[in-house]
Amino acid sequence: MTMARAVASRRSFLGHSYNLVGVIASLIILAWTLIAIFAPYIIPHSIGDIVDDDYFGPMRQGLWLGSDYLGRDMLSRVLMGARYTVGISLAAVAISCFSGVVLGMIAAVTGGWLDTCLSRFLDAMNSIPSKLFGLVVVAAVGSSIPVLILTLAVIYIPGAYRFARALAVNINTMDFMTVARVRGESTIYLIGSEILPNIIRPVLADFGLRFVFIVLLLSGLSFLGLGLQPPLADWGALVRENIGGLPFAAPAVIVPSLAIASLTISVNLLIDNLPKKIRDRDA
Amino acid sequence: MKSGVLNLVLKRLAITVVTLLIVLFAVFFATSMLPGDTASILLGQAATPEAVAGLREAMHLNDPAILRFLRWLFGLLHGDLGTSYANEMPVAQLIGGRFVNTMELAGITTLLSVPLALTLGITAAMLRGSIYDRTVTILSIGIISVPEFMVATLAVLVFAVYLRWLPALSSVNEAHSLTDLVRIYAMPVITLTFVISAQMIRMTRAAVIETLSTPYVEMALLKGASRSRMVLKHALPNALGPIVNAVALSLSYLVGGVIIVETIFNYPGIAKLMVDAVATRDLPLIQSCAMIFCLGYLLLITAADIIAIISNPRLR
Amino acid sequence: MTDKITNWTSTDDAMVENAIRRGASRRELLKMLLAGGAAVAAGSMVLGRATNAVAATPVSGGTFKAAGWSSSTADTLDPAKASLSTDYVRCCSLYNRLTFLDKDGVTQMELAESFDSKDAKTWTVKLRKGVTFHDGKDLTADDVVFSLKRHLDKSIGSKVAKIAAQMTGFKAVDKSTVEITLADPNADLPTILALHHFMIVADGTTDFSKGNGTGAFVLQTFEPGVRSVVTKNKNYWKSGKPYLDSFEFIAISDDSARVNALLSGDINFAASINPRSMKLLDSQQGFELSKTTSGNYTDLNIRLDMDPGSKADFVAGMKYLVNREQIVKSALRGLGEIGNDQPVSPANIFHNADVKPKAFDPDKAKFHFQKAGLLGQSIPVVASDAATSSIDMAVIIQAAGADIGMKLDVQRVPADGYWDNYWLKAPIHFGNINPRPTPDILFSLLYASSAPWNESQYKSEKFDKMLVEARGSLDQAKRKEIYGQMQAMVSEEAGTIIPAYISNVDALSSKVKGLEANPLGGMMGYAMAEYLWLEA
Amino acid sequence: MTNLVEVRNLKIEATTDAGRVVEIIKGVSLDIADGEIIALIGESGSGKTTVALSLMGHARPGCRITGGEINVNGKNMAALSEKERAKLRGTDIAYVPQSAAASFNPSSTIMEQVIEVTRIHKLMPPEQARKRAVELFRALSLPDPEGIGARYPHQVSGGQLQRLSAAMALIGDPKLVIFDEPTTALDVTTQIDVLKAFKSVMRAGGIAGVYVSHDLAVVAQIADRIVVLKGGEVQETGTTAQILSAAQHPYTRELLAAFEPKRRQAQTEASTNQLLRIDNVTAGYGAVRDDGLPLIRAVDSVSLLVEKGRNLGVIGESGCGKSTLARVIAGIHPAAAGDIVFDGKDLQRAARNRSQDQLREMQIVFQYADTALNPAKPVEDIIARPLAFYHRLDRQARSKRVDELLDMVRLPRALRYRHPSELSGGQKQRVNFARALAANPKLIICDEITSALDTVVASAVIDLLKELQRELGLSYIFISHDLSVVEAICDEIMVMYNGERVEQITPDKVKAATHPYSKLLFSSVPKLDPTWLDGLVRDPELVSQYGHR
Repeated sequence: MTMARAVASRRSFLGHSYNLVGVIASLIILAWTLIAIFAPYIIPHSIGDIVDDDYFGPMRQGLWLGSDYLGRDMLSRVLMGARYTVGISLAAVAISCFSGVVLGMIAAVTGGWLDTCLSRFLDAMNSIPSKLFGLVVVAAVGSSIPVLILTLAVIYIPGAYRFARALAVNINTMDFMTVARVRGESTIYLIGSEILPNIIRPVLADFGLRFVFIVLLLSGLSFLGLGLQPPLADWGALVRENIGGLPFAAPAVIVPSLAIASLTISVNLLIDNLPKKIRDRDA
Repeated sequence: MKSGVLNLVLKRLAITVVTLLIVLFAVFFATSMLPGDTASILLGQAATPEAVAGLREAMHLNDPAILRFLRWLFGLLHGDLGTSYANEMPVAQLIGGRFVNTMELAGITTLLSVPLALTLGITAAMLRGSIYDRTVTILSIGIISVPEFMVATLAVLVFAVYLRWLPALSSVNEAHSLTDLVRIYAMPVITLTFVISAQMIRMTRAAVIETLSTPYVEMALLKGASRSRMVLKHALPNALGPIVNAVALSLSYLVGGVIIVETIFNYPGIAKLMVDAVATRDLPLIQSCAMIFCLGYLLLITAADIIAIISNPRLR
Repeated sequence: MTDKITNWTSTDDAMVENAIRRGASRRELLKMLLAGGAAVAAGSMVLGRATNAVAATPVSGGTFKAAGWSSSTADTLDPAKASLSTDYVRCCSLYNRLTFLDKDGVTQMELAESFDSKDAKTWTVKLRKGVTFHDGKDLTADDVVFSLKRHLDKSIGSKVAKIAAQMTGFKAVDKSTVEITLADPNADLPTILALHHFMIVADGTTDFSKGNGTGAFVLQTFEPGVRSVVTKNKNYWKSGKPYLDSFEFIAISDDSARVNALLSGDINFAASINPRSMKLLDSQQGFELSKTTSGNYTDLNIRLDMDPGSKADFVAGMKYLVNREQIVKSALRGLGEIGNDQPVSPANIFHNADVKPKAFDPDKAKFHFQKAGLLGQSIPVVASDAATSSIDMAVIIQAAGADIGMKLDVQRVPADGYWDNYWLKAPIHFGNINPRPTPDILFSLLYASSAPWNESQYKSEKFDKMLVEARGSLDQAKRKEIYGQMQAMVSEEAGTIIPAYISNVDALSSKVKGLEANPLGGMMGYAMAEYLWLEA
Repeated sequence: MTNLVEVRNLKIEATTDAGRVVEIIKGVSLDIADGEIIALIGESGSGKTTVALSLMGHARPGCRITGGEINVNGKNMAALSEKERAKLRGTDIAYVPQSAAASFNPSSTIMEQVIEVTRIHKLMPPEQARKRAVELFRALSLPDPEGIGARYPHQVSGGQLQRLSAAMALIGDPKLVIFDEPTTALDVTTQIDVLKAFKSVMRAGGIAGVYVSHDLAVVAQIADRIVVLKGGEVQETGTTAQILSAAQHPYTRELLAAFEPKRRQAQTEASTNQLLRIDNVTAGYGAVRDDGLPLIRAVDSVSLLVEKGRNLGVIGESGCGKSTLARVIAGIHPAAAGDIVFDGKDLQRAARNRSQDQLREMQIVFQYADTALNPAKPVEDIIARPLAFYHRLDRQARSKRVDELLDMVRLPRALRYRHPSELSGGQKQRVNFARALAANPKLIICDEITSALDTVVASAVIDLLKELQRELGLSYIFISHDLSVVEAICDEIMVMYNGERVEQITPDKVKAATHPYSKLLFSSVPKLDPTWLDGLVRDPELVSQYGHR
């Protein structure tokens, strides 16, 4: 293999090859994640503090991102917003993907009436519009972080289930599944050791996509007033509460919008540019 | 062959009914969990126990909820959607006009977005890797990543408040001419097109690209077929299944998912009606709206399945 | 705040607020009217050219489009069931009452020609002649008896059933004379009947979807929760009125959508504007704001019979923790006036100006919290969109608490079911009280030991005695003194913190003329459609 | 320019996952005269298909023609623009794909696809094209030449599709047709028909051809000259007779040698112990009828016997039920009726009801190592799993045993860290086999395990199997459609047809088969003799009775 030469736009590392867009996208995601983790230690003001006499104040020294509709420091609110947006969405997507994927794999492996019942039921759940579902739940039990996480998770379980089941059904027809079955392996082994490693990449891509949907749905719920309790606010709620500042292009509304877009676009780009495993190692 | 399709349609219809029942029961239980009932909501701050009891009595809300639900279900068999608790109008009458509005908005959006999305998706797949393809891909990622209320609010500010080209409200009743119609529907339709097209573009592009790598497309290439012939005659008919499925899923959003657009443009559709119904705990109305959303979704999915089957001779 | 609303003073404010938001029905509107006469001073302030234009000559014609803020499928054209501002606006355009209140709060005859009584117990009402319903039927005594009597029928679900209960006998003496008998004497019956719920409908009506009344407009379209269109009643008995050819009333619940619709020219009038939107309205030409301040307030209630309110030091600490200036400035965007923890607003003649609002003093607050032993504990505070601005207020108080180590856990709960489930019930919660015309009503409703809405469970025998004493006295000076003392007691002893009296702002196109204040509420006591005209 | 095709110093590069560029064709040159059929022969990965496709100016995605000339009919395909190439494709040069089933667009009728070339190049009006197609169908001896065009690809059998794809190639009157392993996926009885049809049409039209294959015997029947490729380079070129009789290059010799595998030395001492006996087993698919049997019977009252240390071969064409039989024995597809006795004990019909030891002692190895090995796991995990599962070996013992097993199947120990996708086909099949061995089985059911392998590799695998049997005292049930493979390893051969056992004979008596179907089957296996196909005379009655495809 003496002819080998690297192609400029892709680099390899640890047996995977990366491209520039994917690297930039993952850096943005990493940055927001770090902010989400360390936000309480780096915010200049408490998010409830009213520090500006004006509202929708412009960017200036001390208030780097201006002030919001109550005169609170926007920088602090956006940084803390990352915590809620990223945290809630991540928790919700983790729950929904975990449950959906496990159920999907079980349905595919087991088949029969369990598969039929699960598929029917989750399909029915899927037909309820997500925002209206959120509305009913929040009206019923009030809005809190656990309720939001669970609601968002439940909304996206059917999708994750469908996706994982379709993948798992394909894997299930493979001969190695038959070999494992004839060996006498349990369902847990079949789904955990035989199927999961084969669908993990598309499942992760789906995880990312679903994360984006959840971020958007969370901001949609916030827009409808079903989001977090004040003074906590995720980015969607920040956009919502400051939308009055849009006509003046107030940073209070522009910045959280950009934050949402930067996160969702990065995740999407990362999915499209996931590192590829290099398969042609030299012998 | 024909009886196969017929059988399939019948089977799908049976599944639809079962799914519908599941949803209706789920909605019923969810609604039963809501705090307060129509009587206490209507009385608001003055909801003293005596007042609530009196109104409840007057509104016949004293029967057990499950009984009222079953009664409503039974009425449904006769095509009767029941009577609204909140204002004693027949639910059918309350929903009627709004249903037409929702369908109009959904229909016009479909007419605009589906051809647009399919064209963009297919052309991007044809010119895979080109600047055009990258532009379409980046744009669709961008659009998919922006919350719809941002798109809608910005559109209102720019086109209605500053430029004054379009009305800020979509008052469907004032459409007297085609120009009116275009002006009224322009913004909500564009916003919704933004929301639903991106996913369709991505799915279409992916499906076409996948079929483009099949041996029969290579075979067409080796017959000397042009790029457009390979895509349109060979790849597209076989990618139809996943594409139609993606279209159906996107369109199902237009039935119940447009609450934000309805709110911002004050468009009287059924999503907002259901929100109002939840606010007043108006069970028959909630059930009827939920049924419409569910039916819309199921019909679209079923239609997509049937189209996929008809388009594929192996499944016919 | 803005140029357009600085040219009026607080002395112009009256206690009747124009926004009987969410529905005056809940507030037993009657009680607000009991004082009547002079007690109900001019309630609102109309700004800019709209004020001057009152003198201009009205022009006939045109379509007036207004947007309200409430949208509900429970919208109704049955006056007895009317509960939201949208219902009042619609009913006012379709029906008439026996009496109505003019801009000075004076009771005027509408469908009645006269109200007479010797003992204030039995009343004889003479009806105006030649009045017809939209369907052509003449107005008769039977219609009036029917309209009033139905409030007593439980199955109707009337919002004023309690108030109507004092009317025990109805008799159609002849075609145009009605006799009403009361359980106890009440000289204010004519004012009571000016309440929106006592609109006169045709005898025997069960289906109200036609809106068949005697009013200035005829119903054309009515879609609950969406809109209504009414057109000019050509046979209206008030000559020359209405000026408008048609009037469309739309429900736009989203604040910014309502403002945007006004700015884009889709509507001429947007009721109840969010302070956040005022900056935008300022920047645009051709619009005006109309502001009203009255006794409406959102208060923080600490129940004295429950923890932590049972510790007096906690309540005292909270009163120092509330930064009233900041609440007016930030939460209300300047559209309000600082309150002093008692319900009688400065607009009321009985207001005691000596009861000063507590200054914001975190140190004192901290001292009291420490004394109560609650510093550092997490105290839940329930707020909701149902109580205007309560969430913003809660956030401000919460932030102040955080600075001194007092952890307040703001729980935002849904507006739906708030009054049923949280108000009066949670240990610390927000309430919202609409204006009442006299201290007597406010105190008996909210602070007497037996008060149905005793928000903080304040109990004082002395207070109860004073209340009875003032009610029975005819000596105005003595009443003022007693009410003054009672205000001081409430301010110091009760657990209700009233940081500010809230103003309401409507926005309208400069083309809309004829808008005046009315003590019955905004939009000219919801009856603006009959009086407004559009500049050509 | 005397030759129709002159390829000079052709170089093609491919880009790998890692972005490395590898030269896969390293300067190939070859000539084809008018009307001449040459064969490109070599193992998979030798570049034979790549070279063939380059004659059409086509390189698969990821590949690029980087050097050399490809002169076809006087035009250098390498230098033409894509548009100019498209003009020649279908008219001057046509292509017959390896898998016709995959190369027909499933959503369009056969006729539409056959005459598409005439539409693309506007060669003739559709009506005329249809007539011409029907003529070709007839020339290719397709059944129902008038009606077959109206069908969809899935309604037609594989052998017919292969001939239809030849019609598709021929309709544009090409000067050169490229056959890309067109008969590899077909049964032997069908292969003959297809080969005959191809040969007669090509001969009649005087059309030049390139026949890509790894099967020397097939190539021998149709090609004038043979080009042997390996590693992207031409190893040897010669006339068919030269190559068959006097091959120069060692690789060519290896190919020839692999074609005649050494017979297994017959088991001298006749074993008396029966290992597996099945009696009147019936299994199938579809709804269960009143008598408890399935509607469609894939295996119909089959009985067989396997003795310890001896091998049973099951042979038959695709769809005869031989694979279902394997699955029935393994319990994957529970039988509807009949008994299975293994090692003296009655076996439950379904695998999940059998004991762990019973499962362990009978292992099954599948045809496609690609799907039989979990692509997400490294080789060591795959082989170690039965060790942990059946033998409860600890980590160290497992690791040691994995090395031993790799040694046993003649794989370098370093391969244990690789994933299946990083192995060659033969290596994968050895891992597949090692996993079965890991269980310490008494019986291994081999379901077509050499069918997906090149001749040379397959023969090496067979040798390995024989060796292991000697060392471990195993028994095999060897299921295959390839007589030479079965002959090489089995003590008994059972012929299946249509779900039934038609005959059981020993390998040395193959020539003396009694059942007519066995006769047809055995006589259809191509010989390394260029005259075999032309000289083959088959009983038309037999063909019409059993050659149903």
